Amino acid sequence: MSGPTRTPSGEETVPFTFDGTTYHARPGDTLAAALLANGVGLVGRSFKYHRPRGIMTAGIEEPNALVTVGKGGRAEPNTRATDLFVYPGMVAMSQNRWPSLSFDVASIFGLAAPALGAGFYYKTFFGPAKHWMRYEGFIRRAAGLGNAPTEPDPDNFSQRAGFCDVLVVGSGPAGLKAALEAAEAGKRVMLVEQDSAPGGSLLRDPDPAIDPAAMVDRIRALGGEVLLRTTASGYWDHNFLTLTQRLAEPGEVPPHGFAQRLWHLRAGRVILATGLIERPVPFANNDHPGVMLSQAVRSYLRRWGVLPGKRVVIATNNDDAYLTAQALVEAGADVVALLDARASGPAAPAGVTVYHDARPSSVTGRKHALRKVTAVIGGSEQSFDVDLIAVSGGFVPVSHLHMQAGGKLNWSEEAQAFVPGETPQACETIGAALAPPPAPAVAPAGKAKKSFVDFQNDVSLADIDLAWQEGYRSVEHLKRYTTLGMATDQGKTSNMVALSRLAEKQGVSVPQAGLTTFRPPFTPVTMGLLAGAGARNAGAHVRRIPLHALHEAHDPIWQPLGYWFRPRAYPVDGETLAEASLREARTVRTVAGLSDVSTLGKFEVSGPDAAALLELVCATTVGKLAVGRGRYTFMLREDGMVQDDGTVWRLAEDRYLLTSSTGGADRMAHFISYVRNSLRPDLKCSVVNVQEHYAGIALAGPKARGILAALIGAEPPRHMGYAPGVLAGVPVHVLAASYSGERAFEIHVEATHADKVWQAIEAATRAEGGAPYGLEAMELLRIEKGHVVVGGEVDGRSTPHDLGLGGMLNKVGGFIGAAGLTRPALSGPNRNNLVGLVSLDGPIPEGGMLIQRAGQSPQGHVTAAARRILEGVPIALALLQGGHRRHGEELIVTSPTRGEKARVRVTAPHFYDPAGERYRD
Amino acid sequence: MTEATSIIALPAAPLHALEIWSNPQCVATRVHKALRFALPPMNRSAANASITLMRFEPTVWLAEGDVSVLADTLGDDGALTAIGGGIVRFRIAGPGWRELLLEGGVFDTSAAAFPVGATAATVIDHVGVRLFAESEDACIAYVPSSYAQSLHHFWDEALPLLGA
Amino acid sequence: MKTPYSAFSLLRGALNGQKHWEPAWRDPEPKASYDVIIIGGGGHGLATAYYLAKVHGIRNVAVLEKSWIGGGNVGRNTTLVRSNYRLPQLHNFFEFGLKLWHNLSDDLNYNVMFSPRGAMFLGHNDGDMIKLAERGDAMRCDGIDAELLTPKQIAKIEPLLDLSRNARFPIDGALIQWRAGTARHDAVAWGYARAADALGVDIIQKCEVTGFVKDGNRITGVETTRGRILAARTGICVAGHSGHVAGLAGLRLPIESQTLQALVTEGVKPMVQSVVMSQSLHFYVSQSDKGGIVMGGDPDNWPSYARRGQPTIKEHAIAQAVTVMPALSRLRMLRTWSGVTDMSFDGSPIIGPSPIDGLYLNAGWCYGGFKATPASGWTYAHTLATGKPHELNAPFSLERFMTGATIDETSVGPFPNHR
Amino acid sequence: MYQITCPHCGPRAQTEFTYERTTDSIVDPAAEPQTAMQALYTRANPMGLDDEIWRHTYGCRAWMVLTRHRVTHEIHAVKAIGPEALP
Repeated sequence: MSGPTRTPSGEETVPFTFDGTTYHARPGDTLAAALLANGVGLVGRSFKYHRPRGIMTAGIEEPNALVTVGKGGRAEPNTRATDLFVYPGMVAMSQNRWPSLSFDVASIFGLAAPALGAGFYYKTFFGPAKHWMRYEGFIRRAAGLGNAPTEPDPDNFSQRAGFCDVLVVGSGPAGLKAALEAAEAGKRVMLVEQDSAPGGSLLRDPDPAIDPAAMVDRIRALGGEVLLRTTASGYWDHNFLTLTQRLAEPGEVPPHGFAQRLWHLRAGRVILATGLIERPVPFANNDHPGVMLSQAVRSYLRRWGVLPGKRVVIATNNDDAYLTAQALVEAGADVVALLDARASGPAAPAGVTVYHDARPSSVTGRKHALRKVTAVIGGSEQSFDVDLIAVSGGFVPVSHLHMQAGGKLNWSEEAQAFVPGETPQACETIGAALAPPPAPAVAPAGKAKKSFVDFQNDVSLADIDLAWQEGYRSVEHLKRYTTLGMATDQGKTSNMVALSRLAEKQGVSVPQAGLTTFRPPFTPVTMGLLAGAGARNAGAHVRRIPLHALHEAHDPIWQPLGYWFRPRAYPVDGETLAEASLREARTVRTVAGLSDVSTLGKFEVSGPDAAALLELVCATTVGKLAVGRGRYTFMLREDGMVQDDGTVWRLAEDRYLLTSSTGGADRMAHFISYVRNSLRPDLKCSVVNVQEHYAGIALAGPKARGILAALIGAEPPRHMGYAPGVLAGVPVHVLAASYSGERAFEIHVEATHADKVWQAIEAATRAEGGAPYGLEAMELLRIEKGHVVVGGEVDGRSTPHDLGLGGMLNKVGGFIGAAGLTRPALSGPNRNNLVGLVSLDGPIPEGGMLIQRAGQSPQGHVTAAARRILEGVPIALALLQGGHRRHGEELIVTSPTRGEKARVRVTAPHFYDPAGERYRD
Repeated sequence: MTEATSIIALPAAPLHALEIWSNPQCVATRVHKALRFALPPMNRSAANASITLMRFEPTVWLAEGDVSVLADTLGDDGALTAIGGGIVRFRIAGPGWRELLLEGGVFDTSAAAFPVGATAATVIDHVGVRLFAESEDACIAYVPSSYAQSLHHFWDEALPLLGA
Repeated sequence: MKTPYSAFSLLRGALNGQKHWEPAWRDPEPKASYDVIIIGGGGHGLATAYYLAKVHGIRNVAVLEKSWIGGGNVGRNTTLVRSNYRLPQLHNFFEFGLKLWHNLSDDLNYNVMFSPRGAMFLGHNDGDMIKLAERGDAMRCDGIDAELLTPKQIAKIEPLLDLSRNARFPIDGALIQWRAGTARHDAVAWGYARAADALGVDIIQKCEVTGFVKDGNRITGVETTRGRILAARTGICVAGHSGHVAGLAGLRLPIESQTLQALVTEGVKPMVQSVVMSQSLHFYVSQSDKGGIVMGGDPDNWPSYARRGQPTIKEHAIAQAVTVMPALSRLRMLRTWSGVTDMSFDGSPIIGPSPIDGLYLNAGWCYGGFKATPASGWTYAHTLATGKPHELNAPFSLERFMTGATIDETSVGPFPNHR
Repeated sequence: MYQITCPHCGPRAQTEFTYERTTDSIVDPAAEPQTAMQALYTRANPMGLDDEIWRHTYGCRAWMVLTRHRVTHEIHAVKAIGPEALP
């Protein structure tokens, strides 16, 4: 093809580039239309053999004309030129070719095709796996299509909930009518159309009686929503659909920063007016540029005014292609022949010679342009010189969404097509998809080897035959063995052609041969769109603590902890993390420190039955607590393993405060709610999650008591006591709990006033020589003290006994997990028990394995390692098989991944003040 | 859109969870007498000059305002627990609030499904929020404090999309 | 004797139009009885049959498949093969399998495209890194390869990961198992089927088991849609549907079925070299030889036998993957699929005798069954041949749930949906 | 994504709900250990209807029993559980 194929010219105002050459398009052109108008027929290369490919269709089913569009982080590989509307400055590049589209070195794969049939790779490349990887490297580089961008995506993607009474998919004549009727009946209507203009088949075959634009206006005036460039891509349970809406074209800079929108839509009823896709015709070299679907030819002619060829052969098995002949004749093209596979057909347009019982058997070309069609007419061959062949092998109803909805298909023998039947959901199909035109089965005439079925993946009739020969006979085996239908067009043009061949091989009808499942998405969906706003945060917002800004002023090292960010240490004078945390821990041991513990799980439990609920939830006794007292507690899963720990406080006669770990707070909230609502709905009690209501500040150290006494103007409670107070004019709860091993308090204050309280405590603490401490110092302190931590020693596989907490269990039982604990394996002698380790040489690698001698399987592992805070001796906590009875034993901690080792002695897990004298009065 | 939609964080307010665990009918009668309005049904609100009650849960009402008069009416059948420290209130005002709340959401905010005076607890961009349709022109969102800044940012980014 | 697969034979085919290949497996009628019946023609079932014939010389074996072979989870996974587990019972089992994987193509004379390209767990903070070191140390002490990587080393392998410090989930390092990788999943089923068939195993497709033949507390065969078939020993091997089939024999298992979704993008030129997983997030990504990015996440968190997942679950996994590897943003999700997974109540499989004589169980693989295929087949074949578990599957007994000897790698406890 | 008709809130998106367990796996804290472990560790896991406890976790936080089909995902019935509440 050469020279302008579009008349009149002069309206080409939209500049774009393809492979570096600048062209001009008309507004409303697809890239495919614009390329054809500019005489560009070669657009891409196939996946396997790198065969030259042109434009075969005018829609989303296009297998061949794929380009990369856009620049930088906006570049979208594998974009169909037929589903891409040209915008000013658009940059499109062909793919899968080197060094250029017209001269692609890898097209030599085509020469080796006889050895590279379906599944060839299963039969060769043996030897060690390393060898395969070398071949694989070649295959990987030759495969793939476009390149992924390497820069971050600059755009946002919107995700939005949608609701309607009636969703209509497709704005062809049937869809427009249905949507308008529903809108007129007062329904909440949504009409979606994947194209940039409403009308569907009317864009190709206009009907003067139907004005799509006017109908859209009318629907909108009635309150209906009409979304163009919007594809219903997934149909899920309970009439939930995902729609993808383009707010900008691929690669285009979007107006509001959002490139696309994903609709999460719940529809009362769904009407599918999705129309038909034309079926190609298998013959030798049917993948050549210049082989085009008949309706696509009509689209280019009538919608875009582009004449895709001047000397044309039409090959068909149905009446629809006669309309194409008519359109071509009207446009001044020379329709050299109309090959009708049937014995008879309708009247042909004047001047067009119709051949009946005629099928194309091969085409040939030169320099990627079509030259000749050879056909079998009756019993003899005849050739035609052409630059285009328009083919129609019948029509396939677009039943993808119907199938996704769980719908059944009925077989139409006269149309050789599956037609949507019943669905289990509130969904129906209307319009052309229900009535594909009659189109009889036609036996292919050309050589099977070069008669392509799946164009992009280069699957030919011969590949299907080979799969059959080798026993891959179920349609799923066929698909997987040949890769048929696995390309980016998802088999939209290949599926029925392949099924027909399979049925022919099996000697059965097509429905007996089977059908593969259609699953979402209908057309491929951008990953960034599916990620939505979560693409920047993994779908997990950072949770900020109430005093975030106040800490920020200290420029701390922040620590992500689950979703939370907490200060890890407050370095001064260029300290490292280790130096700062050691200084902070020493300050706590010798003076006092304050720390933010706001993220602790906190639950207020009130009512006459509050204690009864807590005795179910907690594995320790709770009921006997006096008002104003608290105790350490832990909670078990139903299998007997410790799931969390914390403290429980009796604030008043019938009001308790239960704390849990930060990471376990959400889980505990759910667990307590389950126990209360599912097991004991009869209890008179209320459980309220107050985790965020209260900010928590820990004040610890030998001077903590004095500092706090001065701040609240009263004697603070003694160890494990509770008292309300007022600090800096703000009401607070003071809990005398020690995590650090020092005399310590937790001050809980309504989060909105926490800054005043923190500032007062910090000032008073600093005045005494103390300082704030972060999570890392807290970790050093608790390791030395031997307190377990959820996610460390409490690893979901440990019983209370394993952790040395067995003595605290409620002897009466009745708590959640009591039954699970009775199982024999939970009390064996070789369970992993919590122990302490003292180094006999260097630092102990955290996470390292405990062994007696090299080469042995591990007997335990280090859960947390530190140094004695004042003495500097490396210590650790560990879980060790039979550890409770192994105190005094010498072992090796080894970490092969870090090349570290230490000799250690097993001890009790309490290195600091084991009797707890420092926090007692 | 001519009028702009805006998101404003409101000053902290006294908020309590009012839970009734037994004899709900008797408590309802006592509360009605004390407040001179009935406890609102599920996903509705009711108010007088000093207090608004919003029912988000079968046995729990969110009480905004002065709860002193309520404490005595509960007896052994329920309790009040302060929760205001953990919640940031946003007023989303303007003609686009219903549309904005569909962004990242799963809940139908149309006037038919969520009329003025209604309340609903739902999820927006992975965050559990409670909504109160204050008027045709404004909605109050009760957001966990820890997520408030992130969600505010999310809404700000989505504002240009309204009507687009 | 079948024509062996080789490059030479392929080239010969190039001259004769590949006309010399026979069917990869026969399509026999079921016999009245067998020594062993395996219910389920998936990867595990076919591997079991192969090793029964090859290792134990038991060739009078039938594999009964209700549909077409390889259509269950072996054809629906994300093709990952690794042995990098923390707990010794698991890593020893999977390592035995990994060794079989390394020679599987030669052993079966079928290229399963096992590609040991390395599988890495990313760590996003110090806590993650210590857990990764712990996992790696546990593996190394038991002779399994594992290596810690610094962000710089990661950048050389996967330059498209977001390695910036201000990332939402910054990457502090990784634990890589170089001998891990991917394989062509369908080829595994077909390769085992072809090799088992060659040794005399009957692979019977479209044959659904509808009940068991019982003699007291002994199972002596099965009722099928193609008639009664007797056997001295019957092995259930129907991942995803174990609860259902065991239910036909009157057993209640510690299993709930859940849907696990996966997806693949359109093909692009090589961009992901290894297998990337995360310690804190729940996604895994690799690139197929055809260029598609294959990824998955956690199963849908409630029971289902429908091979139909929910979109928001997938979207969440994609959000995690795109956050960590922003270059995925403009690729397009091409295909999605789902499998039904047996979620056991400690996250580990069950392989061994059942409480009913003559009936054996291979179940509960959660979402980790594909990589286990050779080891599962090997040890299950041993169990079916000898009536006793192999030392590697001895810990994975059904009794462990009642005795408390559970093997809880992920510490989730008895409810898989509580993760 | 399912639409679950919450007994308190009406039809809502599944995203707001979490699955907890089947009703036959409720472990009675007062049960004998053997009975408790049977409940905890065995399931019918039917390819059909089962009674499941769900919670409207990100909505009204209430608990309910869904009778749901494990293959079709059809929800046949929803029943509220928990303390007595006002209508």
